[in-house]
Amino acid sequence: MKITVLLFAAAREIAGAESVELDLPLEASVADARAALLLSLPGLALRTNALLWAVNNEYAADDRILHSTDVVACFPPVSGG
Amino acid sequence: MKITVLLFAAAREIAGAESVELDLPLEASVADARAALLLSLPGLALRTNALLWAVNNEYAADDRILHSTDVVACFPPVSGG
Amino acid sequence: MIELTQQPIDYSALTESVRSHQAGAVVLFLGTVREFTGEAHTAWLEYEAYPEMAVAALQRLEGEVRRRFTVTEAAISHRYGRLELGEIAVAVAVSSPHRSQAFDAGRWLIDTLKECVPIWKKEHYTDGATEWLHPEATPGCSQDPDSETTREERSP
Amino acid sequence: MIELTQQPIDYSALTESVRSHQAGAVVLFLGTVREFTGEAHTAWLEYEAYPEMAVAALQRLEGEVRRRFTVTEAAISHRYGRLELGEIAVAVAVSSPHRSQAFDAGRWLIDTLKECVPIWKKEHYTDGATEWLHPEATPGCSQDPDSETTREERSP
Repeated sequence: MKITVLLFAAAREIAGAESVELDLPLEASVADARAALLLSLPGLALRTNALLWAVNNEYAADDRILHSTDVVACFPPVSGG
Repeated sequence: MKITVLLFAAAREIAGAESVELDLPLEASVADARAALLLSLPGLALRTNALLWAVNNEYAADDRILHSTDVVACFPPVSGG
Repeated sequence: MIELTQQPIDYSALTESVRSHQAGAVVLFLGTVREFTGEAHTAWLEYEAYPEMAVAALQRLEGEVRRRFTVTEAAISHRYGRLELGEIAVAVAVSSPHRSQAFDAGRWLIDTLKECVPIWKKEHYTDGATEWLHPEATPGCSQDPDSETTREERSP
Repeated sequence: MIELTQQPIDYSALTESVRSHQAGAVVLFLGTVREFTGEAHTAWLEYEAYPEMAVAALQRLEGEVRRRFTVTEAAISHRYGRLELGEIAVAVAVSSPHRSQAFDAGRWLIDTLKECVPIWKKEHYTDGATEWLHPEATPGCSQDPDSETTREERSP
């Protein structure tokens, strides 16, 4: 399935794009998406541990299973306020 | 010496006056003023322990010696804010 | 900036007076007239002040908060006279480089103001009763002119 | 009241929105653009938001602060885009019957907002350098969708 991952802040700048499209197997997890993203954008590797994931506007853990209709985002720790 | 004691809040209302004049010996202390005030206004007796004293715009302890030029005030615990 | 006034408090002006490029945090506290305290139903409040001493006490607080906390600017305004429900009786504003100090300084200012500044509140209830509010005497402010400083030096 | 905006924040309107006859205390916090952080000299800041998720997170915070504290009203406004020195990036206002809860709720709101709401700050320094500020990941907000609630239930 195709999953579009929205990118923000330094992740967006490193990728040079506001989103990236991943081709993932059915029932792929956030961890699978993370691995596919790093293959596609090795420049993000230095931030592997720090990158956070959100699915449908909520933070998501590595074992969260993705569906093709999910809105998925990946970004560094937040620094608002 | 004559000492005018300014009164505030419940102390003023009980006294029915904004100030009271006390006739005190030279070198009288705040404790002496307190005793003289209670003789002059027994209605304040119920509040004896609670009444606070100030001399020249600062809180004053019982052993503070009064001078005829001091500005003396007596009032209940504060409740602003 | 210190103010003791019978007019409504302009908290935006107070807040603007503490904003600074050196500060990343501003904390404003407003004390307002509450309608209910338990079962008691307040109609309006009357604040009485000992103005000369109250102004001196507010000035001392403004200096002391700068010594105790990393404060960029501090400002206090207290109103007296008759206040209706919802009106602002007191406003305290502080700015600081970081938010933790701004919160701590603002809280210390209002707590200490309520203990030390000679202003008294008289409740006028909806049933016509009235009551002066007099908390227990606080030894820190009342026993002698140096005790406030002494107590503060002992605090963590 | 929740707001995510590219316009200057009107903190007086935010404060008015939380005032109430049921509340005796209002606490307002402003986060403003500070010029110096140690030796670093900021020229201006750029805030980037993930708007849909940020609004959802702010709404959740507004509900959560009412559950955790005795809060009468709460309001949050966060700005994004380019901000100049001294401008307000975030404003948080809470009202409560008593001041202790107002301070605690205001502090919890801004602390939790800074941990959880997907907004990022990019420093533009006077020497032309730029830097995204990324604190360490905070497990409470980031590990799974239920962890925020879990952590809060464990807190005192």
